[in-house]
Amino acid sequence: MIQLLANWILSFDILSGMGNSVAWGLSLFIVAALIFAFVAVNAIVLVYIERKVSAFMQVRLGPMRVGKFGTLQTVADALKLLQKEDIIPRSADKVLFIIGPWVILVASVVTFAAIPFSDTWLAANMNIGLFYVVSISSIVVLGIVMAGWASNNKWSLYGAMRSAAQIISYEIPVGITLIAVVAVVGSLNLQTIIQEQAGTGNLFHWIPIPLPNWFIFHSPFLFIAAFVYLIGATAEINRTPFDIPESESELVAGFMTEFSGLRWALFFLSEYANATLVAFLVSIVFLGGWQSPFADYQGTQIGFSIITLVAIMWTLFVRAKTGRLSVYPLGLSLVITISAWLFPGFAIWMASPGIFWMLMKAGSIIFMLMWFRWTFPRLRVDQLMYVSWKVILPLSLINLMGVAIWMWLTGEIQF
Amino acid sequence: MGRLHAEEMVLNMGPQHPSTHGVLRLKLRTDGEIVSHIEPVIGYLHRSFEKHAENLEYQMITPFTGRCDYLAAMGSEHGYAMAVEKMMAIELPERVEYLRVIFAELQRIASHLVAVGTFGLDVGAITPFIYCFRERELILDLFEMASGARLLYNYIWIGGLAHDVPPGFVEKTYEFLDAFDERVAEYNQILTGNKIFIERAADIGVMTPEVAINYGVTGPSLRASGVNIDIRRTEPYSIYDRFDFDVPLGQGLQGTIGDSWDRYYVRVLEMGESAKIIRQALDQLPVEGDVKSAIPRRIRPPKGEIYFRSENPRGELGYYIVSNGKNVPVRLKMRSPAFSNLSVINEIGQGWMISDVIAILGSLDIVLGEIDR
Amino acid sequence: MTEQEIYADLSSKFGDKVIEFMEEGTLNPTVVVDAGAIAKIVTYLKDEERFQFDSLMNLAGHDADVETEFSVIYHLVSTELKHYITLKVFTSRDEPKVASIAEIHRTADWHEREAFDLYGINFEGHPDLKRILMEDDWEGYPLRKDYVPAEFYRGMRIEKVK
Amino acid sequence: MSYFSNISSAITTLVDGMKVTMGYFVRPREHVTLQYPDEVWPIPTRNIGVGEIESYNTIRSKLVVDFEDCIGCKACERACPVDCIDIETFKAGPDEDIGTTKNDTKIKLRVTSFTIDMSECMFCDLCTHPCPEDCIHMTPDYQFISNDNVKLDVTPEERWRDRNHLIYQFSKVSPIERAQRQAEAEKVAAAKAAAMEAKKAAAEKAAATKAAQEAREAEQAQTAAATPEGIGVPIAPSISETPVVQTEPVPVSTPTVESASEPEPMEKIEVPLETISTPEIPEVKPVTTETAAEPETQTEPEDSSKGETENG
Repeated sequence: MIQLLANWILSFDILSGMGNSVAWGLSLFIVAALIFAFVAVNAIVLVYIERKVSAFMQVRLGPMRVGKFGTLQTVADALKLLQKEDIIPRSADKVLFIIGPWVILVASVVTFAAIPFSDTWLAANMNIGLFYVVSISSIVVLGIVMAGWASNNKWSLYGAMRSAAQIISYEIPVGITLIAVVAVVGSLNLQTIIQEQAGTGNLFHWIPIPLPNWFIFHSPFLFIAAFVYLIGATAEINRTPFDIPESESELVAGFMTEFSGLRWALFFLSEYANATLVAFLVSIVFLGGWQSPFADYQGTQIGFSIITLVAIMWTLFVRAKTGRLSVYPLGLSLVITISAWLFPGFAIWMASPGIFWMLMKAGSIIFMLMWFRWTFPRLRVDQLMYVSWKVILPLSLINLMGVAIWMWLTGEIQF
Repeated sequence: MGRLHAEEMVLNMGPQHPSTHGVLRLKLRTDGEIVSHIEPVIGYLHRSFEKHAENLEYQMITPFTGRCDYLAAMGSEHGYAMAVEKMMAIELPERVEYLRVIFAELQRIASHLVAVGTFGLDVGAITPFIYCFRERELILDLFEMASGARLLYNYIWIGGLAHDVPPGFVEKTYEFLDAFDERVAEYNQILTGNKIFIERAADIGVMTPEVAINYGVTGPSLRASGVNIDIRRTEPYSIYDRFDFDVPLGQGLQGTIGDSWDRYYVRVLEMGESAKIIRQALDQLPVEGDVKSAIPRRIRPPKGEIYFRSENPRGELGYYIVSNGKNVPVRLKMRSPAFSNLSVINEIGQGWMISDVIAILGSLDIVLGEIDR
Repeated sequence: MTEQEIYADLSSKFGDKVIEFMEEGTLNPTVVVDAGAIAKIVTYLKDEERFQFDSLMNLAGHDADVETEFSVIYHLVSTELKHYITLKVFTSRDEPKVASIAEIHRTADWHEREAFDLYGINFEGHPDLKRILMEDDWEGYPLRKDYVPAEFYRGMRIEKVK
Repeated sequence: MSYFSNISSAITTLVDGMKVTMGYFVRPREHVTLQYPDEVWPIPTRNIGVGEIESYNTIRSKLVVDFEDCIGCKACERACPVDCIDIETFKAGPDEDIGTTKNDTKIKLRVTSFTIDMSECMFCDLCTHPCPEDCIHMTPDYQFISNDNVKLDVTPEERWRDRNHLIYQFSKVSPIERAQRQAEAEKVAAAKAAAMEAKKAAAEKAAATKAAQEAREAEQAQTAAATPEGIGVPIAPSISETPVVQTEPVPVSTPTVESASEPEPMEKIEVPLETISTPEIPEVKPVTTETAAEPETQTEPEDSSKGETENG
């Protein structure tokens, strides 16, 4: 993308005077700014969505005052955070206290360089993209430990220590789970991983249900692996039920206790950046990235019709069981289906790959994360370790072996 | 190799801490995450209730009793009113007794809803808390209908009630009860049966019956240890002997008898039993009766003293009142249940992790207002 | 077992340490005992098979008047046999001291601290006798009838309501 | 084996819980939020039959006195546990007709000031019951915020007491008359004090301080009374039921002067009985389906659509 941008800049007559390297540097800067802007806007939007989602799950309304339906609430909150007093405790380690949040933010922003938003929207097409993302994102723990230690607060220290233990423990199962996918593709390049998932095929290779060629439907092992990865990643980004580093009912706010104003906002920013990153990774690795789930426009129409049928049946089932009527999912799917049948252009657009599908998939994963967060209690430290070392890790190892055997059975690889 | 030199760290939990249910301070001696000693420091909410009471006439004390246990103000008022009535040997109209029981039991449900919800909050589940408060608001609506206040009622007076209930109250209460069972099922679905919740609460902070009795733990926390003591049953006051209800005991369904999960679940079951009592009381409620007929013009209990105890949502609420025949008590001591219930925390919380101490504290269901009085 | 029987048993066992039996002027029949012997009596009541007073419901300090002695009232209950007894001890105003029962009934631990806090009654043998509700450096004992409300605390003026 | 059963029970119970939250997520209309200034809590109204005040509301918020009916018996002052009511009366002359209450009780005492300190009130409702004329009662007016009666020259002494101007003073007499009466009372008190001084040498000191204090008060009151005359505002001794921010002792009381010269702000904060008896609730919105009012009374489109949704 950077090279494309540089070429595009050089194609203008006025700008062609600048050398190739200058143009390249300029476009590098532009792309970096774009990614940062994406992360910032993304956080603001996600905070709003999270507040609304949590509110609806908790029979509330959420923000309603600033802007229509409270849409500008998070913008107002961000502005408020910017102008809040920046407090550095007297006995804090000033240097670490200042750079800690920035380390976290930088570590979570630079990972987006390797994320392909679509077939062309990609900052850096690395052949070790997956490895890069996984390794850079674990730098976050350094920043957390810095922040926790520098605060000179016992609660912060507890939070930082818990966080370090947690993130390092969950790196391993997450890494192994990703290796299972890498074993299928044979490449660490994220673009290649996505391109491998093009087209339609049978569910689990043999069951004759036509489904996209995504890796989640590749084999039962990768199906489990997707959830294993989701759980491990939830733990890595410190979200409920694994949010023990900042568990607000125990450690006040964990490593963020002493931070205020802009610095605190940076934590928030990186938290949502990390959540987005995880969602992107899940959709890239298991859900086909920017590939459309539908092969062609007829596929779109039929697919949506099936979804609507399922929605109708589900609604009737719920109505019969609890006597309550939930019209929103049904209405939404009906509207989309009808428009897919009425406007072939819409159906064709839905069937074509692009950034829309990437965002949709990532969005649903983020919704899952929110759903977890507003439903579950929080685990204890030792239970967290138990889940990591005794459940997730064996499961991911079994998955790795199972995928290898599966590929041998299906004839994808031969010995 | 020399031994690694390690020290215990003293951790100040509170007075400003999200999970201490008020302004409680716990001095924790910790070794890593493990807590080796807990020293509760209380008194941050001390409002000298007993000193006030020595300077106020009997009927003026009633609003202050509600302010002690502000989550169960009706229960506090009920206990106080009954103590003074017993001293003065006042016979109450039937309707008053029934209405009092209805309100005390509604208050028990409301208080347990807070206990259940905040326990969920302590272990990290935020949503059940909101659901519980939604139902609590419905109960507070009923209270508001009857007394005009939502939290501190001053409704149960010595010798009667402040007013009769308005028309439509009984129907509205039935309505609430009909919807309530379904809601309890919902809590069980989202919280009680949740595996993470069970892991966090079961087997944590086991309180043996001996420890519970020796520390004076009462109420649901005692019954969770398997001790069948409910003052409504063992020493029936008011008209509790007319109702058919069970006393839920801790059975160790998910772990050991007397663990945090049992303390939680006993409260969930007690809500159902209270609903049962309210239903019976509403069925039997006499239509006629002046609720103010027995209120004495002058409240001057004869010279003497009394210790009267009643079952509040948190446990045994006792009033020790000494009268010298004047309209002001010489001494009024409130034996608040949470005061004794909190004192056990060092015994059952030692050796657990910080997260568990929070869970244990949440399962004891303390209200700092009545601990500090 | 009635309070009368318990009193008879106690007075035969402890002799003049058990001072009198009060039924007049109280709704809870009370045995007045010696302040020094309360720990022994409570232990006896707890351990004896016939009594099994294993639970201390309440412990209250009391100051009737500026002239009289302080008293401490113990309300005991047996969770097994479901009977009650109220014990009362008197202690002098100048040097109030009562034997502590905090090691026998752990309930008494905080209740005795409270009585110490509000009345200044010294419970001898209490493991950690310090103020519980008031500040550690509060002067005076607020529930004594001759207590004069403080005007200042650490230089902060305490506002009086009318 | 318990290892696997643990994992499976974890999955099933967690999914169970997720069903509940998702169930509410897809039914966002079941929310219980009340958007406060736009939607107001439905206040239960009813007549509990206190005297002749019909539809006396049980919601206990602001304490208000129907001042014309007050006979100055001070029953409420005595009943108040926190002493938030302060009544000042003096005896009417033998042939002086002050009027009667609505219960046709002849008023024998002229009430110079009736002060309710809402910052101290604890809403216990104990004062309303002993009132023989049923003239003091609690109203559902829970919004105490107001821009009126802002008193700026609050001394640090008064500040802790005068929290957000919550002291309401009712008075039947003008400040001038009140000051005169106070001066009279002071004279009587001074005479008494002098008598006592002569009588009891031991109590000399205490009496002197008391007299001095009262003299000071009277002096201040006189200055307060002098100010309106100075700026020429005519104040007839008429019944004015004006809650005035009042902190004792009365210094040169600017809000009194302002409210006397400008009647508009007085109108705003006046709490006449009519507005109490018919409380207007702009929007009554049911909180949940359980507390929903009768659908007939609900004319709001949002509510009717809600009913439709529920009916299927």
